[in-house]
Amino acid sequence: MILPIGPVHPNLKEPLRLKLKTQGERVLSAEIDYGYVHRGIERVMKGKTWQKGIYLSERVCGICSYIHTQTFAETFEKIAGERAPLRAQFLRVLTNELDRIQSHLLANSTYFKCIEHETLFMYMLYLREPVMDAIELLTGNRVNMGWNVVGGVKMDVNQSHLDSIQEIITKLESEFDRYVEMFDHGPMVGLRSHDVGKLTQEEAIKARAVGPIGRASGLKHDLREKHHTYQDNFDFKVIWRKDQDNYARNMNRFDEITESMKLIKQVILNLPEGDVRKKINIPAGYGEWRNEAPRGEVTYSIETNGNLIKNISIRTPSIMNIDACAKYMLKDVATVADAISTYASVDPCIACTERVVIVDESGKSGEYVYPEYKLEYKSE
Amino acid sequence: MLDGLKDIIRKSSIHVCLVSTGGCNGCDIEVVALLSPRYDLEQYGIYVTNNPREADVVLVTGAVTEQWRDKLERIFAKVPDPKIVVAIGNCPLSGDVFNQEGGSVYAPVSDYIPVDAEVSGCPPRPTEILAAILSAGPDAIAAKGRQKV
Amino acid sequence: MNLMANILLNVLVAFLVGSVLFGLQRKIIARIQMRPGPPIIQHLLHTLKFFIKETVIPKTAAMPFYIAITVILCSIWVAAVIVGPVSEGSLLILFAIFAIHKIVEHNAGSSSGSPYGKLSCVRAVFSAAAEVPLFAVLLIIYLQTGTMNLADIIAYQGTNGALLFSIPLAAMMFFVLILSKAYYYSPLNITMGKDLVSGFETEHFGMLRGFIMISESIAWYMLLWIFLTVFVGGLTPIGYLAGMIIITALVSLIDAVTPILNPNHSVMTQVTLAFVGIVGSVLMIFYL
Amino acid sequence: MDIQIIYLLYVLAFIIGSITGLVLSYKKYTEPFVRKNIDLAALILALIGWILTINYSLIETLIPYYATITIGIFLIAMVIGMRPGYGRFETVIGFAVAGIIWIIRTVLT
Amino acid sequence: MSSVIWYLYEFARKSWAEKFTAAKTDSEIMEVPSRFRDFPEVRKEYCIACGACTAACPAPMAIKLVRTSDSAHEDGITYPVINNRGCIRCGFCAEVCPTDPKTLLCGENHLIREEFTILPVDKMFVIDDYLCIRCKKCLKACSEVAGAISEVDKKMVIDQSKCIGCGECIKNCPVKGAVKGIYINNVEEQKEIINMVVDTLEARIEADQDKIKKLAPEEVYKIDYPIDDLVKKAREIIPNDELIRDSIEKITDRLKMRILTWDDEKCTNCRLCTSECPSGAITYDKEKGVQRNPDKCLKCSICYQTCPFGVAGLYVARFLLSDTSLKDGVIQITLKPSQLPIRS
Repeated sequence: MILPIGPVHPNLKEPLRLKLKTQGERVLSAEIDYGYVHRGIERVMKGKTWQKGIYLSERVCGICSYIHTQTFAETFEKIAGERAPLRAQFLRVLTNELDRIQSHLLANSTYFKCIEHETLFMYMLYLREPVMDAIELLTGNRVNMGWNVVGGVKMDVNQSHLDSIQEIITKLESEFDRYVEMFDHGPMVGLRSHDVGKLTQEEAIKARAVGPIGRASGLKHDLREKHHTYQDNFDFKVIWRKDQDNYARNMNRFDEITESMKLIKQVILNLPEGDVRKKINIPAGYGEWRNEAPRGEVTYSIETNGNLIKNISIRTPSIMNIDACAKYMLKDVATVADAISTYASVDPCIACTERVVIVDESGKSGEYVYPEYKLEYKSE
Repeated sequence: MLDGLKDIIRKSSIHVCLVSTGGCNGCDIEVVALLSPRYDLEQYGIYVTNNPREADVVLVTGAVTEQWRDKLERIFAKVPDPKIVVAIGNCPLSGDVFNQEGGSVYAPVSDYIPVDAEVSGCPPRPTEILAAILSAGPDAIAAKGRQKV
Repeated sequence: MNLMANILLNVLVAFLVGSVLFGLQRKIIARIQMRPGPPIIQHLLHTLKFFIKETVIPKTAAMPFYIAITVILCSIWVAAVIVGPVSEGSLLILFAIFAIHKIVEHNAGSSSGSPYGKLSCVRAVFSAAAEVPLFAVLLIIYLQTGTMNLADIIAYQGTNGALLFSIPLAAMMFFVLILSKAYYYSPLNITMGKDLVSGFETEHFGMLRGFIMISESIAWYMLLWIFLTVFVGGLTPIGYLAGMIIITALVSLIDAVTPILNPNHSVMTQVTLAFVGIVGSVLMIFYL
Repeated sequence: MDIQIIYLLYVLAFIIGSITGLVLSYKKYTEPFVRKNIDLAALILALIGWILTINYSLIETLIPYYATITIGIFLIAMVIGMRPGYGRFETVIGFAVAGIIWIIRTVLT
Repeated sequence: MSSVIWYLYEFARKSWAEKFTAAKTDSEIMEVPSRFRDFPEVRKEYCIACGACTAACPAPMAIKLVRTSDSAHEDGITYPVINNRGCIRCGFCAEVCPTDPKTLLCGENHLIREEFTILPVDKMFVIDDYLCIRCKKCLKACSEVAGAISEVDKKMVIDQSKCIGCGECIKNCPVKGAVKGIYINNVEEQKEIINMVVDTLEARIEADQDKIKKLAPEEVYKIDYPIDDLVKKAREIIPNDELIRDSIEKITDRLKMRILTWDDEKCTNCRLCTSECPSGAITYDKEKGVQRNPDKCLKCSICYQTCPFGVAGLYVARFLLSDTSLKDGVIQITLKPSQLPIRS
């Protein structure tokens, strides 16, 4: 029997069709239909000035909207061969980590909703709201922040903002561990999470899984390590695990939240004085930049004539992760319930995923995957 | 008298089906945030079940993409009467930034299904959604219920 | 007062109290989640609302069954009320009714033609193994009291003390059964998992859903009533109410702190508990 | 009167009272959040309701006890059934006052 | 069920118990932080109708400039109107608004300094009325973006104050060259480049005059000219590769260079041409016979059409800068005898 999940389904917050091939309760294989959210934003961006483009880029995805603007700005900075002022770089780290926290909390809450543990779902959202407050306080908006510009960030912060963010983070830190314990040690939650949806290291490499999904399968790969701001100024360690199942993916996200909180504290402690924005003259040229989004790595490649965006291509992490999910995790799963929770554990972001649709002559649409793309993994 | 009773029941018990027809999903997660303990949509008797078969309110978030053009109408047809449609965010209202040259969206939603209430913003804050739903939703659904005999 | 009026009265009370108890269940879960939660009468309002919604029969429905199943569901639980509070008849009939309820779940799932309903039907068949404890409970009660009649059981408890204390493992088995019938996020209620949208009632909506919800409310009231009657004994109405509220609160506490188990685990849990319950009870009856 | 009809009356009074309370409180408070102050009308209703329900024997000579309790439960339900977030303190205060009266009454007599 | 135990620790806490008994929605949910960017607030009286906000707005239908009708006493005022259904609350319009005090307010106005203010266009777009076929595709494309193109007296006209330089009109134009994007800055340098390119190409062709003269009427003569040479020369004028490439492309696209050859041997000194020549480039001298001064020549082809002996030869040179030719780094020059009829 083919069991269609979605596009409108209680456990999906974004439209997507998951076709589960089932035999009784056992899921044999899965197939994923994309295309419900494809809006062609890259084509909208073409021919616009970068000032407009940066607002469009954050509408690629609403959950990780921040990292898109940062990558967009940093691509342009790379084309210009300059960097934002140090204070701006620090503020970018601050916002990025706040965004990562809220995204991971949302991802885990979705997972808990899918295993129908509503209490933890609510607790995750309860933890998430203050973080959203912090983001709103800092940037002026909850979701699409409009905070980055090429050459820095828009607004400066003052001490009172930093104090309230510090307060929120301290409170979060004091409460956070308890809820992690509930997930970590709860036997019933464990029953649903341990050894479900395995993605081995080889499979992860084959499917090019990135982000927490790859890291939970033993791929120590975090682009923040290579980012100049993190490299020069911050001290953090890459979280990765070897257990490869749903539990590992969620735990990995929880641990990353802890790491992000440490980073935020470092930012607040070491925030340098100075300008938050500088004028950057952008020459014509082509540039590419990769950043670690909450879900993995996001790549922007932009060709510009100095002012207008001539060509832009965005590559987001979810496409590989969902692919890994459909190909490897959802093969021979014991029950439909587990299949859906496995899907949720991948933290799919459909709005991110639906980037390029190539329509061939027969009118069939398919997802375009960059064939020559290489990933650098450190496997240990 | 009977109408009054029906109104009361319709106003105080609302099932919601969230249909995301292609946006940046910022609005979707703001609706999810509405379920959080801070806002708690359920205390107003509004349950987000995402099952069109039992829904009273269809929350549409998103400019209509190619795939949704026929599916949106089909989902709307599945919802039993009386039903209302609330458009959340700018995407269903005007197509937002996607509705320009190059974008493949077919906004607004009102071209496909009748929209009863709208919340603008990109995305609107949860409180804005909440206030709009509470001020417009129950009355609209009660009025819809009276039209159909 | 004639019998008809008595039945009607009891059914009405069962429905209203059952609905309010479901509402209470949701409220307690919500409070555990640190949020205000819906009003207690919310479940009742939902039920009433479905009666004033449009009823459309989907094309895929297997027609006579699709509607008949709601009628059957309603009537078996009305029958349960008649056997239970009204006439205090045989326990055997009540358990038979519960077995029929399982069949109704199958048919409601499969008759709608929706894939979710079908899978829910598969799960209902799957979890039929968990009905073993039901008959074990019956047997244990018979072994302990020597009767199947509710009135006799009440009388037995009047003299010998509550069965809850003499055969606690049977009570536990029955409690697990109650738990699996809880409406909101019960760990064992796999047929209603949200991954199947609304389980076997996905395609039943409008009036039909209203009847299903009424039956479920009555079922909940009846299960609690049976538990209290069989294991605690004849109580005053206030006692029944207090008992029901306590059990509902307990169930909602458990619902709130557990995820839904996946079908395999759920069945295994129930079977394991049944095994422990049966062996333990038999040992207790014969060796204590 | 048959005892079961009386219980049905109580249940109905509770449910109708709850719905009335819900509707009235939605009319009175339209904001999505909860104000902190105690609602005087609700407090009076709760007081009367709890006192009537618990101390029905006070006026048993005038009105049959089931009518008193039905009215009492209806009033209690109106307060309990208010919008989530409202009516909590009123209920507690009403119950406390009625309990004190009951204790005084039983102790004195 | 056993996970209940793991929750007991949580439930034993005071803050949880408080939440359990007194869970409610606080009024704080309605509070917005001071930096929150709501929909922009418009203060009509300060507006100078510069259109910066409309040009800057990334959403297509969020902002519109409207003008109230004139009354008897004073002119109507122009001001922006925000459409809430389109506005994405990015605050960019408030950022670019140049008036002081600001016409548009949106949250905390960010750092707005002179150097960050936006000039969204560096290209000016004009419609070549001569080539325009009035298909109105540009109008359609533009009305969705900026609404800068309108139809005035049956001609398509771009309103430069509204144009945001997106280039949509060029993309949609079916006629090559009917819409032109012109770099606004460095106009003098651009002129120099054009002159330089044309001169060099002409010189190159005329160097081959002898071969050209021998061409049969239908024969085609081809020359490849290395592009690097031109670029190198152009870089001395202005070191902007983008602009240079753009200019060269435009020149080679549309340039139809007339090449006039002069075969003295065939001349019989009939002097028919001297009177016809409009610029006086052809003169007659008793000693030297008929003489042509190439510097004065307009290449109008009158002499070619007049001369019965075929002294003047007219050839048309076309230039091609295609992808393949770019790969070789050359401009392909194609020379053909003109098909103009000769008056008899």
